[in-house]
Amino acid sequence: MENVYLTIVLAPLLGSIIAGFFGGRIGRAGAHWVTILGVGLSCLLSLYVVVGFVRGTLRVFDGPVYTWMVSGGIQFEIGFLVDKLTALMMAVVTFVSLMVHIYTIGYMADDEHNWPKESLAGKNGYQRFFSYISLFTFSMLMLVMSNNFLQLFFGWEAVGLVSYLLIGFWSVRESAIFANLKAFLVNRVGDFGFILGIAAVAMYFQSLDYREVFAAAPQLANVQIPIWGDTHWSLMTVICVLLFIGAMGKSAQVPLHVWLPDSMEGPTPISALIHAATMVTAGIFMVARMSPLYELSETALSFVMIIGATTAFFMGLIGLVQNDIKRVVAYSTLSQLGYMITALGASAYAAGIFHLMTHAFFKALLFLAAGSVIIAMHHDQDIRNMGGLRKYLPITWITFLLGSLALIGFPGFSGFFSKDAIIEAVHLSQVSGAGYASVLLTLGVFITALYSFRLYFLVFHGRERMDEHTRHHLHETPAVVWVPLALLAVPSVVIGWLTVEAVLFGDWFKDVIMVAPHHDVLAQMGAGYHGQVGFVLHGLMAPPFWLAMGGLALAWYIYMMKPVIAGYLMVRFGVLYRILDGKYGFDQLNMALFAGGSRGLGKLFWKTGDQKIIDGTLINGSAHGVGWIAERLRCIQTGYLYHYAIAMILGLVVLLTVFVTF
Amino acid sequence: MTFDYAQLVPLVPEIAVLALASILLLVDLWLKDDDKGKNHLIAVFGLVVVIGLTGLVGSEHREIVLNGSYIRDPMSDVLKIAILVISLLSFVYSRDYLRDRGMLVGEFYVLTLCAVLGMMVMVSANSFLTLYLGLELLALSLYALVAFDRDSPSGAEAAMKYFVLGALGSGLLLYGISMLYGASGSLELGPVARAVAWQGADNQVLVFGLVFVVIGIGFKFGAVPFHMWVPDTYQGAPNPVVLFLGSAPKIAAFALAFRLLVDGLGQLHGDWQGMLVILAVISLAVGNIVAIAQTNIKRMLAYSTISHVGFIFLGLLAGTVEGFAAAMFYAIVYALMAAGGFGLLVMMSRQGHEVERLDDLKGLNERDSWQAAMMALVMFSMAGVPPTVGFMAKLLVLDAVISIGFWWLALIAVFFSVIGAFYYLRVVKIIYFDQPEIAGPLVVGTGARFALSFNGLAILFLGIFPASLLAYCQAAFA
Amino acid sequence: MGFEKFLFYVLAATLIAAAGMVVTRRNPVHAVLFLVVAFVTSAMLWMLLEAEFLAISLVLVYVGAVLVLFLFVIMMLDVDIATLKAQFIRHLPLALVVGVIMLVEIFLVVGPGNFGGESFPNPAPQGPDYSNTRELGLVLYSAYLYPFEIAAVILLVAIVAAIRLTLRHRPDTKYLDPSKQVFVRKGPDRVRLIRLQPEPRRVTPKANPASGPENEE
Amino acid sequence: MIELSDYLMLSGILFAISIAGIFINRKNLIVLLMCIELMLLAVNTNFIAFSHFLGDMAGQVFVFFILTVAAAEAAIGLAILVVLFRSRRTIDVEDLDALKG
Amino acid sequence: MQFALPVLTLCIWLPIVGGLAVLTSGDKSPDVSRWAALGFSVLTFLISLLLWTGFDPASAEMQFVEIAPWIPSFNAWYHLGVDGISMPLIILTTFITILVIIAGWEVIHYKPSQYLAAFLIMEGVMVGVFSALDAVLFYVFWEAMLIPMFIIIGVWGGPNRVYATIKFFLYTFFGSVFMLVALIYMYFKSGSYSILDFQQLPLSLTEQVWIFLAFLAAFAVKVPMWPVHTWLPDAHVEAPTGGSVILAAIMLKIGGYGFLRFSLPITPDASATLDWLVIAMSLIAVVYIGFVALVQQDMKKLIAYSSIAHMGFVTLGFFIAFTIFNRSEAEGGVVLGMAGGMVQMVSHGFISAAMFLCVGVLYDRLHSREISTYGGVIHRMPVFGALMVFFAMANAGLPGTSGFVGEFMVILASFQADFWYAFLAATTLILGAAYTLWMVKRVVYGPVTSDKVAGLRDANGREILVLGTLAIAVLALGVWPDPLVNVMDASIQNLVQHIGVSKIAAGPAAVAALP
Repeated sequence: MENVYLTIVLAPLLGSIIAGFFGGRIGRAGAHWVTILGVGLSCLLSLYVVVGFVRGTLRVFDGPVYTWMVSGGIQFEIGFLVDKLTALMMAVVTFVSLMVHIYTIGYMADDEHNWPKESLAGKNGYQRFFSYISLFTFSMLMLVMSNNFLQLFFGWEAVGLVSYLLIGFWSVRESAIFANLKAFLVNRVGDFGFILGIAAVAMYFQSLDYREVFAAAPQLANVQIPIWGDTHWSLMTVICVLLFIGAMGKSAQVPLHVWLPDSMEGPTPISALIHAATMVTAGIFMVARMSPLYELSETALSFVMIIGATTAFFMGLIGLVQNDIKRVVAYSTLSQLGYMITALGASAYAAGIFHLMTHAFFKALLFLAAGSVIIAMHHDQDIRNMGGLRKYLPITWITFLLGSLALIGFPGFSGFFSKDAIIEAVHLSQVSGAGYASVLLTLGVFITALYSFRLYFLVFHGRERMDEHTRHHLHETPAVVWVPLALLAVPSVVIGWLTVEAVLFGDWFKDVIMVAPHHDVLAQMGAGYHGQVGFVLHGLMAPPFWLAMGGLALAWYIYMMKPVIAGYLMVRFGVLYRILDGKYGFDQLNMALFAGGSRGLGKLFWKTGDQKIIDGTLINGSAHGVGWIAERLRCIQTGYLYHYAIAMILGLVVLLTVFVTF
Repeated sequence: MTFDYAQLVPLVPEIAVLALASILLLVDLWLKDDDKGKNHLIAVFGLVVVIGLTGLVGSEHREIVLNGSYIRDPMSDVLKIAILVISLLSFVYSRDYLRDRGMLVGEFYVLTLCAVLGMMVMVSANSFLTLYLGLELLALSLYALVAFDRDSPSGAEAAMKYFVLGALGSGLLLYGISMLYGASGSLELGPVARAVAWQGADNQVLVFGLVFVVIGIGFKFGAVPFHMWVPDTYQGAPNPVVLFLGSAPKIAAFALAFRLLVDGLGQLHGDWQGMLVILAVISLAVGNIVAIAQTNIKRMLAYSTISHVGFIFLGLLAGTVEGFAAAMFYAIVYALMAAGGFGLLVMMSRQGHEVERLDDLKGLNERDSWQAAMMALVMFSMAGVPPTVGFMAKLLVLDAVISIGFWWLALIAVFFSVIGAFYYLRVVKIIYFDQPEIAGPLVVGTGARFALSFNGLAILFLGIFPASLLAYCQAAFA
Repeated sequence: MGFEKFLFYVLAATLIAAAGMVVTRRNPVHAVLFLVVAFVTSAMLWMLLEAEFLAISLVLVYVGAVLVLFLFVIMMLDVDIATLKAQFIRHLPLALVVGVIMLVEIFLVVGPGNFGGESFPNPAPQGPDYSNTRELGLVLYSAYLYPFEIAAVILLVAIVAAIRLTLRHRPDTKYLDPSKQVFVRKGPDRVRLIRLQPEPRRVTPKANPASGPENEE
Repeated sequence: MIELSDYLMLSGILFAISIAGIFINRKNLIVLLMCIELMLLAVNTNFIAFSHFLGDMAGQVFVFFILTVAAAEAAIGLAILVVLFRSRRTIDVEDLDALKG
Repeated sequence: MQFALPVLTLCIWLPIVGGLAVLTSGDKSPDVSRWAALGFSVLTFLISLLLWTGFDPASAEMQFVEIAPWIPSFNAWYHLGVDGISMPLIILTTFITILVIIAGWEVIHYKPSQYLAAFLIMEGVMVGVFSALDAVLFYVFWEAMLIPMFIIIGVWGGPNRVYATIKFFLYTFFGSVFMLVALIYMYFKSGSYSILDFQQLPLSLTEQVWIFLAFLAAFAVKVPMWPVHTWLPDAHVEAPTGGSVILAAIMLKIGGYGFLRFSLPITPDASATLDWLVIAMSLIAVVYIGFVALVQQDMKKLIAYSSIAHMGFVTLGFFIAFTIFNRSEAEGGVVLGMAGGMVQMVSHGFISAAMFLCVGVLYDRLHSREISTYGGVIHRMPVFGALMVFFAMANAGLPGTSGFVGEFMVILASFQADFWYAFLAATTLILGAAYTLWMVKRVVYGPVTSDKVAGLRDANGREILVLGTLAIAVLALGVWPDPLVNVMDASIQNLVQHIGVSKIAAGPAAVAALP
């Protein structure tokens, strides 16, 4: 099987290399064909692996590919761990990626318009884009298939790199290259914690291999490590929190979430692929993968849960006031990522992963649909200029609606199963902070429905607010665009129904995800689980459903019935509005404190430390000092003969005095 | 009492030099103004012969002849050859300069050769008397040479200063010698050494005499505070004279110091070590620091000399075989470097224009990159940067100083040599990085070109393979 | 106190006084003359030490030649004496301090402690047939042959140097060279006819327009 | 009897006077030279005294050579002085300051 | 191990002889000089590859040893040899020199033969530094290196070159003379100048501390460590591209190499006593310099500061050893740290070289190093822009590039020493990315800002060849560092065992054992 796994990983890489280096040679068609073939192959094989696991014909694979290096008694290896969790991630990643590849053909077709004429970089932009997204697929697969922390970190950073390249894809746009730098740096803050976590693992486990680390973890559960003076912290807490800081960066959790909304400066396909479906969920995947470690630290779980719940609720709120179609979806993504993280905190790893999967489909769908709208609107993304698009873009409309329903957790749709499970799990959780999380998540359902359907109604219903010219050209997007929408709509609707039993309450994650018995909320839920229908029916009774419906209704009321209310509310709750519109001031704070602060500090160190003190005073100062002394000393040489003679005689007197008298 | 003529064999080089001087004195009378170049040929050829003769009479044994006035030992052989070679180089360097200024006359060569003879006498002196006479022979010739350009006011001023201070210096030296004579009862170094050993090192009279002797040595070397003549003389004297004055006499001064302090007063090591420490440290400090403030390159090199003297003293004061070898190596190497440095100045001076400002060297690399490279080698060597021989010399000296436990002295020395590196670098900077003030290639005679190449490459070669010269230096004290 | 000792003290006092005058006289001629006194007194002291030849040489060579040379140069150079008087007093204190320090240190060393009569008893006086000159001559030409030769070279250097430095053909002195006169040819060397263009009358340029015409008149 | 130390102290006084003379005379080169002559006189007296009391001829021989050299030195020195005076028209020490620093 | 061919001697003297040959050929036909220089450098590189192929990675002994009498009177020998620590650095040297010669191909018009000769001579001298096993020989090479670099910066440098080059020279000279005194001192202790003897020399703690400080003065300046780093930005800014490349890629490594070859093994107890000092200086270099780099307006200065920060990792990796020893008896972390430092050195050799070459490419076109001159370069120079972004990522320590490997190892190791060491070291993840990518953002990305930029032409074949080669090296080392780490491993383990044993405790016994 090793060859299959290698193929899965390397096929996209090969496609990427060909498209990237020989893009000019093979042309646009060549580029998209070669990458689609690569990803397609990878996708097929991934599905094959999933099927193999479902049928039980495949065993867990855990083996090295090659030795990266051996140093200090630690063997650093590159290798694969393919189990059911991995298989699921592989399938999701390659499938969404394939869809995005196809979709991109249409989306990027007239990309030349985005570049100035003299730009040579824009010439092969199309090919480059395909190369990047294939490279992303490779990186993401490396991440999920890794069997050790080193490769995990490699994939972790590699997806960050591609994300950086893609957010800044339209490198002529100041906002794009601002956003990509911001994204990279914020991610680096997370990675800062992540690498320290890895270092802690390396130190105490003397290995970076998952298997060895997980095996040794229980013995180290009670180890306390010195932090500062006599302060000792639990090793597991330190490791888990540090690793989670990495996840906070990658999965955009408060307060490291600030990069994700800005990342919408990238082309929509990558917003769908990277910033909704796959990359941002790497954090969730990582924590789930590390469940044997997290289970050993209540503190870490609690931390995870609180961060997740905070993100889920407060980021959703911001989504209410956004006017850019992609930003609304982006905040929705933030919020949903919060849900997943909260699930992890409640030890409902399976629920988190389950939501990850369903979210991947419907959020990709929403993004691609939004992209389709954007294409139709000639790259105008402001929902205040839309409205009534239903009749111009029927397929987009339908798929968008399906995606939205899935998102708000309409019973039966995929999102319903996953989100309900999370809320339920958190409700049951005994970890400290669970109460807080539970309340926020439940309220979050209302918010989710409100902003989703605000968006939906503003875009597809109501008055047509676009200008005449745009309206004139409105028509359904081409097949390469809508086919992926349709293909994604299917799992968005049904995947929950199909898999909920196996994933949440079955044995899919048995032996893959460790849950300590006293944390196992899903098992408690499983006790009350009686098939999908029962789950749906139970859902109809539960508050989340009614909250969602309430949100939907409120959206309908405000944006369809009484649009003036929106304006009134804006004025009435001006303070609240401004807080939300200002995104709680995170950006300002970051710019002032971190960006400005580090520049100020740099200037201080440079101008004062380096230039004034070290160079000015010590180096040049001593040089000048020597020069000054030299000028003084040379005055001894007066030119007068008698002074010279006197000098000699004084020398004589001194020597005589020193050596004869004493 | 019959005279054994075999005693004269070790003196052959000295006799040859004197004969050469006499021949030149005579030949010059019959030479027309246009033929004065023959003086040069005779002098150069003669010196080559003398070098050969010196090599011939040299051996590993020491001989003391002429009633203990004269000694020939391995050290004297090496030092004499070094002196002769350096003098030969300076003749070659100076030819065009002298010719252009009508100074290519017999007197120049006679005086120079007499100075060489004086140095050789010093090197081979075995009594206070011979040392003194050699010293005076050298000094008197040099006084005259400094004023050789009669029309140069600065030359006369320099000569006057040099003369007065020199007379004062030798007066002090003599006073010291008279006390030593009184305390030891002899003028010959061997008996003096025996008398000193017998009387012990704490004899006040001996130390009293020693102070004066050290001052005499310090003056000859140009150690602070007896250095005042050095910058003024270097600046005022004609370039070829500075070339000669600044190079070979340092070797002779080393011989003077060694004969007096070690051969004669070796037992007083404890005392003169302390004096030399003081002189060395202030020489290093003053030489290196004041050189930085100079704009006149001759003056700058004069201060550089002073700092190098500090290093030579460091080697001497160690009082070990390694130390003497190091100091001797240093003195020879310094003479070689100084010859190169001043040689270039002599070469570059054209009629009516003395090269003496630092700015005159601007853009030398543009004008003649080979000469520039040689000069850069000289400068790096003076700064003590490997792979030039200047480094090896410093290394040896530091070796010697640290071997007697004076590592703090070594630290002081290296500290000042870093400061010193600055002004040598400035010369390299001027040669390589600045634009020339005068465009056009440098016009240099073949002989001088050859001499500078020899000089520069010798500095490099000895830096990479110092073993042979070092072996000679060490054999001298074995 | 024998006569010898008396003589010594008188001579010493004279010597010191003369030396003091040498360094304090502003007029160099006076200084030289006091130096003569000092030298002659010294010569007498040397006689006391039975160094007759050197004593005589000192008078002959030094007083007779060197000091006369000094005088000669002083006269020749015609130095302005008045200006030399100025800064005498100012430097006296320092000179005294240094001189006294030197003196104290010298006395410490050469005083009776080290060179008293006990360690250095007076040698027996030489007999009447003793010739200092002969003794000196004997060693000079045997044991000190080598220094003697060097001294000869030193004198040679002095001669060469003095001639080189002071003898000079003044380039601005005009003199006739008869050998060249003989070779003068009749034609081109004696008279040369040069054809000159007649010079046109030059009109002085006008200083300014107003005064121009008047100047021209 | 006159002891060796008497002579030596006498010459010491001479030496000190000559040194003081160098301090005092800051004007005239010739006086400077004369001070040095005085110093040599002190040296010579030392040598002769030692020679006498040691009964060794070497000291006198040394003095003989010192006299010779001093004569030569004087000749050269005065020659330089003449050259200097010709080019500068002065032998004032304070005017000899073209070379300094 | 004796080897038939005197490989090291060839690697040292072939380029020097070649340099002299090029020098004497003069500037009449620059192309001849160029091809000759290229030929010599390639030949040297090929010969140096013999070191790699013939090397026995299992042995910590010196290999390819050559020994011949040099200055017998003080027991100095022409003694050469390599171990796993020096061998990769030698190959790095020979490799980078080729690139430098190609990079200056048609750029240098002023006295090209002197330029090329200077680099060839420097190559030989630098190989000499890495292979010398005799302290005098080492010192000769160490200082001789200054001369060509002094000339290179001074002659072919920028407007403020004189200040920069003299500063560079004096700084380095100042540091190294104290080392010289220390070396001589040890000569009198051990009776020989052999570095290997020095390493076995028993020394009291006081002696060790003084010697250590002397070494620190030399190596800290060379590395350079805060606060003696200020020569580097000036030197880099003024140096021609080739000079910057050699300076950053190799000369800085010599400082790091010195720590491994001299400071640690010769004065292990002093290193243990004063490790806090070096660690503090390293961490300041990482953090403080990181901030300073952030605000630079000049690309070369920025890269120069980033070099200082990266070299901080090297010294950190070396000197956390003793803290780890104190915390645990395990040597694993120590080995990891040292190997990390070494990998970081090699990697920085590639990356900094590439970064400076990138700036050189731009500078050759617009004659400006100011960041503000540029903007939107990628639109006119897509290939170059891609390479520059790649190297910037490597500079920021992206996994998969060589820049990551060393940082990763050092962070892992420093965590074993102290959490806060690792914490401060890891800030480079943020700072390194911030200053590098911010520069990339302003230079490479964005709209085309000026007509000058609009007139840029993409990198030509020569430039792509040079940068591409480096890119492959950076990538190869990042994807598979094992060959490099493996080669060094035995030597580093040997070193770690050596420094783990106090010289003071072994003192009396060792003295008795001495002949």
